[in-house]
Amino acid sequence: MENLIALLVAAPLVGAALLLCGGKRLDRTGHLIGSLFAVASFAIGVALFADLLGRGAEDRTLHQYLFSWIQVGGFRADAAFQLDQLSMTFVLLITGVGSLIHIYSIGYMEHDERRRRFFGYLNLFLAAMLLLVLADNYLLLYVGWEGVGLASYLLIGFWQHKPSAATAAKKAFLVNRVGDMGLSIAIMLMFTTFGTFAFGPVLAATGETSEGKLTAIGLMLLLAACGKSAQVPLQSWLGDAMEGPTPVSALIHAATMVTAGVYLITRSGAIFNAAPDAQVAVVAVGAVTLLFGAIVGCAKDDIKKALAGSTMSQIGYMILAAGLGPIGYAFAIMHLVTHGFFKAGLFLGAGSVMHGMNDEVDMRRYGGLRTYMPVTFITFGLGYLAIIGFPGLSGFFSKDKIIEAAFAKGGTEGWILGGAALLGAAITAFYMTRVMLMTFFGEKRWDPDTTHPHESPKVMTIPMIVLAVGSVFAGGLFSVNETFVKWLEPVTSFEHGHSPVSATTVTAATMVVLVLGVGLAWAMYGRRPVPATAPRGSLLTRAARRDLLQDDFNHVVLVRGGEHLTRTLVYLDHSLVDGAVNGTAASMGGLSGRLRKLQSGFVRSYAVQMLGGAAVLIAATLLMRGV
Amino acid sequence: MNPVYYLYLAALLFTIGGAGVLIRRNAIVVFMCIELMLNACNLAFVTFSRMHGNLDGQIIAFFTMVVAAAEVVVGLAIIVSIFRTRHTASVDDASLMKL
Amino acid sequence: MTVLAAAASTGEAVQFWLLGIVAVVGALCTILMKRAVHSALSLAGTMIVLAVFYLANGAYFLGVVQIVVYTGAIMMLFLFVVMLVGVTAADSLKETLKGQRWLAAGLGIGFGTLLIAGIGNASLKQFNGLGEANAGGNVQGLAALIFTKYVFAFEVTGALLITAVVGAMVLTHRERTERATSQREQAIARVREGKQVPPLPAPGVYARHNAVDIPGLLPDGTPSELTVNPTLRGRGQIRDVSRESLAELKALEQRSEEWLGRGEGPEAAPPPSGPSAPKEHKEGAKK
Amino acid sequence: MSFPLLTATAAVPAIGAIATAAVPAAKRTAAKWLALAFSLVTFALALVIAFRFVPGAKGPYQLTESHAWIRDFGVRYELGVDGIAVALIALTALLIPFVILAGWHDADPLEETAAPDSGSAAGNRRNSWRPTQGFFALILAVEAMVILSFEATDVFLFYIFFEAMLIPMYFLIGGFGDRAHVHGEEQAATQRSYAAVKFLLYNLVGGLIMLAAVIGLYAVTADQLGTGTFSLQQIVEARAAGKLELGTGTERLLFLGFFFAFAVKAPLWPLHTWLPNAMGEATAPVAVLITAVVDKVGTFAMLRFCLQLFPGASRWATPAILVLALISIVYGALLAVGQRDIKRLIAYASISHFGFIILGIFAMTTQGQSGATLYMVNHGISTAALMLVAGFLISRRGSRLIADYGGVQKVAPVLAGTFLVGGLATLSLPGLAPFVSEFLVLVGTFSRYPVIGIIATLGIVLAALYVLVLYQRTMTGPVKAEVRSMPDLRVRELVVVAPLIALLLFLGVYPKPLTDIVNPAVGHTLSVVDKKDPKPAVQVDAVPGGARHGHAAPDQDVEAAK
Repeated sequence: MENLIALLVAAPLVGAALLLCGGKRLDRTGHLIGSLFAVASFAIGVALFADLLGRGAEDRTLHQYLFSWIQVGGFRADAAFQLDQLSMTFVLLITGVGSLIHIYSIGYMEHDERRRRFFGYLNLFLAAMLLLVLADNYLLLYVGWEGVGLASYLLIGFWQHKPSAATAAKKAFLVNRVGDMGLSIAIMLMFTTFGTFAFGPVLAATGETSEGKLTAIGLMLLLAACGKSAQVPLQSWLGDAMEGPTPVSALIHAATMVTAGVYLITRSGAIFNAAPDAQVAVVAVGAVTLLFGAIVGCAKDDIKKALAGSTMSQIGYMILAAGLGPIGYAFAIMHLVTHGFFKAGLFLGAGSVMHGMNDEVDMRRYGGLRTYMPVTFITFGLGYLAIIGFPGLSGFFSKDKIIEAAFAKGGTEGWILGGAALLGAAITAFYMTRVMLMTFFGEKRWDPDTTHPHESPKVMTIPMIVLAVGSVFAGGLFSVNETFVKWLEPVTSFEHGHSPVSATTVTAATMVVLVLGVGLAWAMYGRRPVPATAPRGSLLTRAARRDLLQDDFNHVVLVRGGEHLTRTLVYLDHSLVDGAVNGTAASMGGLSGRLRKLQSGFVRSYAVQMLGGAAVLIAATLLMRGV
Repeated sequence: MNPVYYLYLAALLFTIGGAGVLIRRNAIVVFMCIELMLNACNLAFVTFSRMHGNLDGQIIAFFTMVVAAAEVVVGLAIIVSIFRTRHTASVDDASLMKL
Repeated sequence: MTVLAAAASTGEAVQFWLLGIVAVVGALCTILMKRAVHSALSLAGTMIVLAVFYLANGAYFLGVVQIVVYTGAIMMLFLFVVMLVGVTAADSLKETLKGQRWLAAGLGIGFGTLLIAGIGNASLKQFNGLGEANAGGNVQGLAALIFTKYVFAFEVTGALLITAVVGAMVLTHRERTERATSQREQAIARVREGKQVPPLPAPGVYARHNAVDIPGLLPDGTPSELTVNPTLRGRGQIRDVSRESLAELKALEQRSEEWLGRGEGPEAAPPPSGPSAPKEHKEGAKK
Repeated sequence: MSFPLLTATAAVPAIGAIATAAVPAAKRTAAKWLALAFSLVTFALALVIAFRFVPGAKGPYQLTESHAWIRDFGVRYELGVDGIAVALIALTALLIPFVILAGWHDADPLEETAAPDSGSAAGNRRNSWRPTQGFFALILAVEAMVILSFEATDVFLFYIFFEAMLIPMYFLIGGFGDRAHVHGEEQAATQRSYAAVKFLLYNLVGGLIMLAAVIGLYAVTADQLGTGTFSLQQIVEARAAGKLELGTGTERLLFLGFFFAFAVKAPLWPLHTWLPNAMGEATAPVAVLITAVVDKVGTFAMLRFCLQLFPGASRWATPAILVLALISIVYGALLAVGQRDIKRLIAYASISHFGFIILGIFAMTTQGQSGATLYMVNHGISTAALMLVAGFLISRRGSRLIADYGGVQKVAPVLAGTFLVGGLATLSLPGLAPFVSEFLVLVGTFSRYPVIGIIATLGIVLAALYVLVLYQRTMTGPVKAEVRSMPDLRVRELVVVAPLIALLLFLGVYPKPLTDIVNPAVGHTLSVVDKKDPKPAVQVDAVPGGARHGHAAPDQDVEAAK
């Protein structure tokens, strides 16, 4: 059974190879091939899942050794896979949601002449992402890690003729690279500390080394996670990443890739457990980001960017949970999965809306669409309810648990984190309600002559429906007598947090803030009409519209500074380093030019020189003989 | 008196000849100065052969004379042909030897 | 003979000091005389003195060769060339190259002092004269050496001399590329060019002179270059007498005027040949 | 004695050079095919070497040949290869055919670029100023000399080829420019000759200093061993046996003499400024020749000669060299970001990469040096891919300025794709070959000098920056009017690029063949320098679970760790 693991990765890889090298002859069938391979790998995933369920909880860890990849001295990296409950969860999420989005894209990208390429990239992404979650050592994980980065680069910049898209893609890749730096340094640290960087030995040996080293490793891993999962301070790329086609945003920048950071931290749980300081950093990042993202989400009028903000904040929740240690890992993953469902659904919904509104993204140009695209409305609505944590829907379960766990951290820290989480929930409710209202309710703010809103074709709606179903029931399913937690426990050693406040209180509080948020949003956007052009807004609003000025900071400090630095360096290289050399050359030339004058051509001046030479020789000989 | 004085005389003549080569522009005179220098050398050789009490020095002087004769013949021929073409015997006018 | 002795005798010393001075003076004259001829002559003098010194140093053969070959042959060759190039083509001793003379003087003096210093502190104490070397006769000794030890060099010098001779011939011999033009042709050419058809005018004025270096005068009394040999012209050796001849002409007219007693008249300035005719005629009348 | 394989491998291209040069002017195309054939034969021979070579066999060198040459000075014609040399010879022999193919039309007379391959004698006579035959002959000559300098185990012999290489390179750089003239032919010509002369002077100065050191080495050996020798192996053994004892001062001086030459050749900051000019002015294939083949001799020689002849001095100089390498990495990358000329950008990128190579060599760890060797190979391939595609691009538009391009991706997707892959290889994306080597170098450095390792990782980010900026400015965005009619890659060009990319992928996924060859050699070098890998803080007993089943710890890394 282990041998299927490789196939899991291979299938989409083959698809990508076919589609990208296949050439024009595959233009007509490319999308089908791509979807086929995605579904195939999903099927394999299901088969493996069944196999795992068949086994006892303890031996649910499969290994597949392919070949020795790099082997130099003590440095040994294998191409080997490890499939355990954690990976399995991701595999199902990735391939499942991935397949759905492939199918959705068939319709969404119908009119794009480069559709084949698009599916090729999607397959490439699937392969890389699966490699990421299936790797059995950090270096192989790193391969997948950068692979998904590449795929996201290609997909964000898919419409390359738009400079904005190209720039966004470049930005995403660069910011990710900063994160990757962290990951590679972490790997090096592991190598120097443990002499290996395979999950098994490293995580087993955390006890034997100093906490300082572990903290360093942890922080580096956190840096990596920040890059990939768009956490503060490396979050700036996610908003721009919305330049990509909507299915991409749904798959990569909502459901799967951006959650890789959570996977990394959860996977390295043993390290973090042994390094409390690193954990503090993690939860801090998580808490800050969940508020940051939420605030940004409130201010955006571009529907996708609003959703991007929300993604950021939801991942903030997960990171927060992951930072809490064993009491949080399971819930982090759980929220990750549920979020995968409803956020993907929301994005697909947004995509469907744009599809019907000829690619208008400004929510202020929407309004009253519920009658025009009912399916989209319903699925989107369900996703909305799920994300704000409406009781009974999946978001409710996962997020609620996280908030609980945050309180359970204990002490003032617990209170702060819990408070932040609660606040986040409130804001979430607010901005999601805002999105909902501005899009589907209220009066039409679009020009009926030019735009004719219509429901999307089946091939697009069906995936949305599936995801909606998932976002409704997944949470419940998982939390029925803690199925999910038990399932993950062998990997992420679960322990119950002892919250100072009882679970019911937390739930009640969540409900309260939920109602508050919704109510406020309704008061602002439901009762009175929404202006078609954005009002100037408060200082905070304006800051939030600009991603809380983080981009401006980057621009001024990094971009400008970098430009000046390079320009000066180029100048110096020419004038100083090169100038020195050329200077010597020039002086030589001048000297020879002067010497040249001795060649007057007059025999007698030559004769003088000869006589002088002779005199010198005689003098020399005399001196030699010690006169 | 000590035959070394012949050497001093030779040195003196040699120097005078050299100076002449340097300051005269007329090629013929320059040649004469060269001859003067050669003769100075010969004198030195002869004196040396007397010092060492063997004839090798004189032999050298003899060869020097032969070579000098040959040199003069060719040199003067050159001067003549130069004079024919350029109507001058000044060495400064033959200054094409520069870059 | 004294020169065979290791150390030289007083007689030789006297001879050295006298002739040495002569030699140095000759050398100086060689480089300082304006005219090449004078240089050549003074150089010859120096060489003869050197010949004497060779003899004094026991190099009899060389002494003779010095006189015969150098003073006799080479210097004569020099003189020939000087003649060819022009005896009087005196080159001014004015220096053209900047600082050349000072450099030359400085270097010369420095060089000389160095040489003399070198000789001075060379340990040249012991002298074994040519006594035994010249025992079998100087020439025989030389011959023995030349034809045994230095025979190869000797052969080479032979080759060198041959080469030199050939070279000299090649250098000086002028190849005639076209047939020499006959007088007739030259005459025709002259006529065709239309310049100076008759022979060149003769030098001399009024037959007072017949020296070749005095140009004839044109009717207006200016000298005509054409009448003098181009070589003299080239050497600038033309004696120009036109001025005094003109003065004489004036005086002559004066006299004829007063002799005729007519101070003025329309024909106050008759052609030069004019007054002479009546004089003849008058003298003729006296008889 | 057996068949002199090494000599043959070098002789074939040499003969090829002569043969190609001898082809009559009219038969231009024939000359091209001839050169290609010879280069392919060379490649075949290199493969034979690679297979005849037994990794981890006794003795540092294999396939050795040794004949007395200049007895009076103990100069011997000594050839021999270790794993490193084998890898680099293979690289050279592999790249040359592609270089020839890529430069197929670079040396055609200008008129005939319209109708290529029509070798009309008239056309040739009219512009005999860039004879095609010469171009390919020179390339083959360079190949021969490079291969010989990889094979030579006699210091003097090596020096000869190390220097002789300059002559053909000089003519290749000065004689054949790409047709992207910003300011017309004359200025291009002047810039070319400037670049060529600069290349020559830099390398000559380096070489002369090295010559002095070589002679010094001979003097020392003659003084102490009685008979002077240039033989690397003899000297190393003599030192090991304690018969040869260079004084500290002498050893350092000699080391500096050698290192300077190699540092110029493999441009190390601040001796790098010749490279951008040379690569910028030369045609793309020649640029590949410079950076992918010729410069490797420098880094290779550091490994083979600097370290093995002067271990003590190497250890002494390590800190300074590491710092210089670090500067090269960051500095080169930053300048690459600042360039406006595609080829110069790639040149500065190469400077940054050479920084990595030197870093790995002087980190004195197994990972570092194996990584550096792999890096030489991988960098050769990746830069070749990138530079050649860039060359195709430039030849289409007739300009080297990045600003003149835009939206090429839309017009020529295949070209853009290959360019992107080359770029990704340059920024060492995992899954492509350069990643393996770069990571090894970083780990190797980090395990001994953590701070330097961390700063070096900055290079990763900067690399991404300049590559992506280049790609974005040239390939994406709205289509510029001048590139609208740009044709996509032709078959010949595809034949050039595709194998390189395939190789990049293969070596990225399965570098084992390379590492197996290289590791023992590196082990030997380290044992000469006598440095051991730092042991990890925690000794993790052999790995639990099935993760490792299927391979025992090979003995080679035990010996490498010695």
